Amino acid sequence: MTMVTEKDINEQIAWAKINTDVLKSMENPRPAYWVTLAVCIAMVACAVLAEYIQYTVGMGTANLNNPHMWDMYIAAFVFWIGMSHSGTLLSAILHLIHADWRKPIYRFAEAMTTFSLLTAGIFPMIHLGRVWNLYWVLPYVSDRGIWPNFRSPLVWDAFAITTYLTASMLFLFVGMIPDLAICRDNTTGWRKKLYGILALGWVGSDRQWRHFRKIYLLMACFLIPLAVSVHSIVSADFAMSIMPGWHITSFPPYFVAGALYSGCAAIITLFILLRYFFRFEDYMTLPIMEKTAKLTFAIAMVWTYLNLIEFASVWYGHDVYNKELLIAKATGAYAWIFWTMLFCGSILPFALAFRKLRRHMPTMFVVSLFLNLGMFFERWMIVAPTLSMSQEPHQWDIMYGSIIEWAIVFGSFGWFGMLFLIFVKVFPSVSMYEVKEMVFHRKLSAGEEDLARMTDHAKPVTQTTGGGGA
Amino acid sequence: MSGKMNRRSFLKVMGWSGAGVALTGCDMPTTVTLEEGKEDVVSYLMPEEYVIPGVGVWYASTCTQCAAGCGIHGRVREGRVLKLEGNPDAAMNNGKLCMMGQAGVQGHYNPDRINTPMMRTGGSLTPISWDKALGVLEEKLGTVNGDRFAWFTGTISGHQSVLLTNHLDAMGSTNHYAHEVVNNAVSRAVNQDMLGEANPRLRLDKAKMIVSFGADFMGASQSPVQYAGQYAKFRTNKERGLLIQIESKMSLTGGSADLWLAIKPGTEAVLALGMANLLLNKIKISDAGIPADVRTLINTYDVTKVARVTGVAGDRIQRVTQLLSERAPSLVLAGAGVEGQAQGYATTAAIMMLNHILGNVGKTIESAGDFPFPQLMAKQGGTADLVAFAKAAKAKKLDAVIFHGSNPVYSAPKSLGLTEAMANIGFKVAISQFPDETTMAADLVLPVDSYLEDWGTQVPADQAEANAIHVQQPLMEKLNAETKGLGDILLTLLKQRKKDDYGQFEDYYAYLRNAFSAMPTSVKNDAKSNDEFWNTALQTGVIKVDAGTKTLQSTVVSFAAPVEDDNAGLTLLPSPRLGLFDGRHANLPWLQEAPDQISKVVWDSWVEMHPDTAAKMGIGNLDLVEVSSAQGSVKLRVVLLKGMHADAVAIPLGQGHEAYGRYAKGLGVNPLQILDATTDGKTGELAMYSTRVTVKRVGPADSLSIVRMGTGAGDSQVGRKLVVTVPVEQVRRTEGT
Amino acid sequence: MVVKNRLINPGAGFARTGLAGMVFLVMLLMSSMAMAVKYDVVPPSGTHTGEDVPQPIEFPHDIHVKDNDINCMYCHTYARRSKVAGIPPTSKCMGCHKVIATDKPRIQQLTKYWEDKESPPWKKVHDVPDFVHFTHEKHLKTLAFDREFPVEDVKEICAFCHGDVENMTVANKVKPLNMGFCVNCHIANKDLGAPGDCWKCHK
Amino acid sequence: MSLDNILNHWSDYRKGSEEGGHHDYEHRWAMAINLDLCIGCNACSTACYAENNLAVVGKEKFEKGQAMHWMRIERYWDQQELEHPEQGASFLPMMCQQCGAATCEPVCPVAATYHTPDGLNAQVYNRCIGSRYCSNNCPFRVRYFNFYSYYESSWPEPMEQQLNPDISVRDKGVMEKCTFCVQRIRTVKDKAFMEDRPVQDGEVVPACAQACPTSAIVFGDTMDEGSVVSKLWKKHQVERGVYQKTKLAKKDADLRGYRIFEELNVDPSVMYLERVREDI
Repeated sequence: MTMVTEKDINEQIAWAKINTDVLKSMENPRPAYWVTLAVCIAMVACAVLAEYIQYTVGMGTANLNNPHMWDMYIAAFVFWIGMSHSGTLLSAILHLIHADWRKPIYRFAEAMTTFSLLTAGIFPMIHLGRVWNLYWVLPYVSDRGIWPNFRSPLVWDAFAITTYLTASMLFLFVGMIPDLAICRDNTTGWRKKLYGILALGWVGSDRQWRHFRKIYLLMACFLIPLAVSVHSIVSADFAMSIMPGWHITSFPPYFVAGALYSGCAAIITLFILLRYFFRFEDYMTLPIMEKTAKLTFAIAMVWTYLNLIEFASVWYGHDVYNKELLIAKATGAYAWIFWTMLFCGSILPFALAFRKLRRHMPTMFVVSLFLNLGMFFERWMIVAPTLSMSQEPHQWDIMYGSIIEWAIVFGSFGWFGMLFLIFVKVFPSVSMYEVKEMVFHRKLSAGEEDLARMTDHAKPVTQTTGGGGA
Repeated sequence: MSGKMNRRSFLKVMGWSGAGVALTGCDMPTTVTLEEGKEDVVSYLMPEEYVIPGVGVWYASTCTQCAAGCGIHGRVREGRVLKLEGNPDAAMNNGKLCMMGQAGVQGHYNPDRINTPMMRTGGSLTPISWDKALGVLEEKLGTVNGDRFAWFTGTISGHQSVLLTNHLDAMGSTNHYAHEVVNNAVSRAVNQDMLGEANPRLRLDKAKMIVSFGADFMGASQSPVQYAGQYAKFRTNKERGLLIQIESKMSLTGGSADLWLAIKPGTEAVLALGMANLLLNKIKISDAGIPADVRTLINTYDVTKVARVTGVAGDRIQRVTQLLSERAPSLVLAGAGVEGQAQGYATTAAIMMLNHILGNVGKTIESAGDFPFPQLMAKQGGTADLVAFAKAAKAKKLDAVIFHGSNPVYSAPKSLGLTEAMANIGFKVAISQFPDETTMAADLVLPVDSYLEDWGTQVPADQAEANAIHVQQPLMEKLNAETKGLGDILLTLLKQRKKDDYGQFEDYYAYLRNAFSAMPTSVKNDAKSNDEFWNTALQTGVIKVDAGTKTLQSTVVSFAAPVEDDNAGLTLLPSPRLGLFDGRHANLPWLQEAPDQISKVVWDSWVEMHPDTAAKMGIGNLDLVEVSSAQGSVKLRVVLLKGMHADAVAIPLGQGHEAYGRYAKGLGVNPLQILDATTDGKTGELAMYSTRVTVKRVGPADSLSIVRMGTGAGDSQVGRKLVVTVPVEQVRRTEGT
Repeated sequence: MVVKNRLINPGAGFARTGLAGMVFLVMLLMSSMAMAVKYDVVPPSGTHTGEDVPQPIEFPHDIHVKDNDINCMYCHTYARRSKVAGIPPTSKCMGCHKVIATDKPRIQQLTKYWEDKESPPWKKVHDVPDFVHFTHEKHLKTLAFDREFPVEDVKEICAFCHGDVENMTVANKVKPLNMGFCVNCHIANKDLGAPGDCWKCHK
Repeated sequence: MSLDNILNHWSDYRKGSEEGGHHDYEHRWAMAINLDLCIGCNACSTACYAENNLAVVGKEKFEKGQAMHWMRIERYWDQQELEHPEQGASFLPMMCQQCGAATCEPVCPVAATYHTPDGLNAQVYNRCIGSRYCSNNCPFRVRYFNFYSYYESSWPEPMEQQLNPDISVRDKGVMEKCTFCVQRIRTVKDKAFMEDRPVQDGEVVPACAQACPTSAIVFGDTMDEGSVVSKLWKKHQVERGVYQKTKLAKKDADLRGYRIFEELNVDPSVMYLERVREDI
């Protein structure tokens, strides 16, 4: 297939303009930004109310019951943990394999990682019967001489998630330091102070850059196994049990693939949103979108393949309960969810195979939402049907959540959205120094070595407002 | 009387509250931090030596949750009764106790108990003092004409029964109505006529085979625990007993049958006659003792005809009859579904005749002997008394009635017109523990002690091999000082009439002590003194009584031929259930929450139908339907069960209370309300199982409206090895016969 | 071999802290040897400053125990037979105080309760949460009777958890009686059969 | 479950897990339930409510599946193809099976459920944080969660006076389950300890076994060779421990004893005896 190679980014873009554009994003986004933020905050308010009721009255308000001790909260937990993987994928994995098209979009992907982890971390608390004793899962020295049960995957979860959260927050922060310095240099008042503190005295000296590169690379190397292990451990919550539909060997890779998948889908969604909110058309370009979409498509196929493996191993295996459950999933009360999940997860991504659709933002937006819906259903299909139809038929039941449960799960999207939107407004959501680097490298490889012009940014951009007619 | 002082002194204190259960175990962090000096510890004043705080002590008493009168042990700690268990010294229940007995503590601690006397003033019941209540009682009963006064009770026995009879005598009245919804009155009449004893001793444990025509002997029967114990022996005998249950609605007992046969309701007599025909004419068993008219009647019922009428397959009938002839001794039983037919007496007689033919009398049906204290024996209730009472009330023949232990306003069918007729009774007194329907209709309400606070004796009607008087003693101090024991109230009433005879007894306790002392030495065994006899009786809870031995003589009585009824309608079976029983336990949350044994419904009423019948009427599972009889209709949900005959619908008893406290009120419907007032001609008992109804679908299924336990997988084991059924031959091989 | 107390680490007891320093170790050994003559029990450690609990009658433990040398179990008679030690029944008080010290105001107070057939509303001082099922009788058996500890000195055993009641009037809580207090003593006295099973105390 | 403990006894743990437990047991309490005698009457279940302070949840919560019946009687209809269930109903008393290799134990994050030296599956209410993982991993689904606080609603005054002080009342957020009436076991063991003697067979009787009108439930210690329950297990060739080929192949496959979900290798402590029916 012959195709005109389109440029990922216009390498003629001036470094100064990069600064101006990105800094401008922190000032005046389109009104849609404020609307979205307001919606998100409203959702969080509803969820807080619902959680208050659940906390005071009891977990029963979520319609949890004897077979369904876990339900949507755990599905949402897995979903958000999964979501967090894309940031690591984009920033760390692609960084290591030198895929430099990641540069304009990795910052918000990393932010997504952090905030989806912060969202995920709330769910174990929401769903705990006695949340005020949550700290008992952590090993701390106590007079009583009792420790958590190190055999429990939930304890592993606690370790894995806190570690991953710390690491990804650090990674995000470290990667932002040069940009924070730019912000510091271009703001006034309390913002200048804030960025000044966060920039840790960055002046861009050679020595600083040298250390920066090293630490960034090291952290990227550290983060990748961590990310893979986190979702493997989350999958162990299920795989370590003896329940049909949970006790499946292929769960760790399946979960990791699912995680990357939903993460990529979410990146597409946020890509489009940010591009619109902040008028980032110059940076979040169509070719980059195309590359992201292709990546997503590839992961979708991996996920589909792992699904098929799971089905086949259940089908040809000896576990009658497992097989019975698989059939029940496909034909029983949850069949519509099962098939929606397969459609959204395995059929719909073929839309990403078409160049025309890949380049059509509204389509991509809708498709990415459906991909994520499919992935949410996938998590729910892992958690609930197993409990509905486990070994003991007397306790079989059909589960549909309560309004409280729905409110809290929807609220988690609001919570994530709120944190994310505030972040992209307060911090540069496009990595200025990396984009500059990208432009420079592109130019370099294109043979345009007009370094003099490239580096012409003697005058710092002090005026960050104006432009765009907003 | 120092013994009494000591005996009671331990009850005076409520004990060690610090060891009680005040706080919940696990809770918000704030309540775990303890502060010194916030909790009271109450010390004993003068405890008995065996009373140790923190250690439970078991006391013997007697259960009154149903008329069976099982012996119980109550665990008492820090002055509170916590748990009831069967009394191993009571031969009839042998240390076991059914769910209703277990839930007795909830009646005792019920939050809806009446705690003060009340009198109707200006249309509503208002609290008054005991002095005033007793004054009113004395005044009203003093003016009433003897034959216009009546007692209305449930089954009553022991010394309370003696006092009650004496009170009636003192009033110059003979009107004692004893009413029980779950009764065996028809069987008693048949037994009296055929065997000369109303309550012969059934020996299920000696039978090799039982054919039960709707007798739910392990469920809502006269003595469920006793018969369940016998059933266990019947099953574990060297030759495992064979249980065949023939009924129109699967009962709890039917659930355990080796063969459960559905029979068209009202045709049991035909089947019994057909089986007799086979036994006499085909298997050639001697027809000695069978009157000629019955013999002729039997000959008209050949298998083909019987199979057509009853809906039971001919080969099944032949096989069952064959087995009956082979496995002697056997036992044939008739249950409520048989007794409660319009021809109840005839049907029951036809069934009991099979025992005669098979020679079971004297083997599995034994004489209960002559109980040496006839005055203490149970006055067993039935529905004939309810009918008679309603008639008398309608005819304005009653001016004053005292109600106790029965709830006629709830359990009388509307067709009897009792609710309206109650207005004809000038003065209605309810001696009652709970605000049930009858109590709420009374003019004077006297709060009575629970059976765990009261003294008394019970003489079970269905005695085990060892006859006994069961002793009831308070297991704890009264929860509320304002309640009085039944015996005390009776004694007060008697004192009002016959001061000279009863003035010597300070209270019912003193009366009982006196009565025990007056008992013949034969029952006192080796007791050296009256005190020792008393203490032993309290400790064991039973007084063993030798009733002697007697041999039963069996005669077959003539009975009317079954009416050929080709009416194709549905018959309503108001089936009692072990649990709520006849509705008296609807206020005990444990029993409301315990699923019905067969349909697994909780907290509700429902109508059971066979799926085929329902399908013909376009009714699906859990649909809302209207069940209508000539007397009215009720709306409730359908539960489809295959353990039903196609021509029968069953509505379990127990719900549909309009009063009776927070747990009972407003739940479900009361099928008794829509029954016809048909009675059995011979005994006058209500024919409760003969009402024809129509069923109409009025609303769709709604999962929220009826709650059943564990129906997710459609009541199927889905291929799991959960309950495995094996043929008896295999067990004979591995475990020996 | 039956290994009890699997759930509690046998090494974390009192003795191991002695390894911290030679002097301390020697002191510890000496003190524990001194105790070993009499005890071979490691008493629990920990202190607590209890609030003053006003009682309906200001009962003087010191007069009874120290001055008159009355055994704890004489009044708290249920301790060796039940999980609770129990407040003595009023009849027991009156057994002596019908004749002894009848002129004292506190005794007159008591007599009034007795005559009214009421029990004084004593306040609980030593309390554990209701999900903790402590048993006095087993502790007494293990710590005193089984080791043929002189019964007249049983107050020294009681003092493990109740402190120096001998010198108090109204009893005060002077030991923390929290889980750490219990657990550490159980660990230290593992050889005496102190169980490490959660379900011994919580159920 | 301290770290030291794990490190010191690691090899024991590993070895123990293979055998289905990690204790040198003092007792191994077990049951044998004769399904041929079970008539499904609910006496055991109600006795359990009375003994163990079980909350009554009411109709709505029961409908939601939040009932607290530790001992539930499952009723199955076999022969579903027939017009009538001619062999009656199949009743199955189901309670915590006190598995030797319990799946609930390893998953509890705070070790609130663990194996006692009595061979029991302990549930320490005050340690439980309510993650509900144990219930999810229980193939018998016999763990019940306090979805609400039932103290006020279930025991209105004066009903709270009936509560058994020997066992904690659970508040919301805590998992609970059948304990084989541990308070009764403890009382008997304490008594035996005070009298310096071993526990006798038949001394410990849980509320359900005590109540059962047909004596279908037998309870005892399988480590006591002379106990009735030991003899029954032996007679029916049901052995402790997890699945091994030799164990599954009973000498006489027609013997009635079996354990539910034997193939899951959880080593339940409850042996059921098959229901018997005579074909007519």
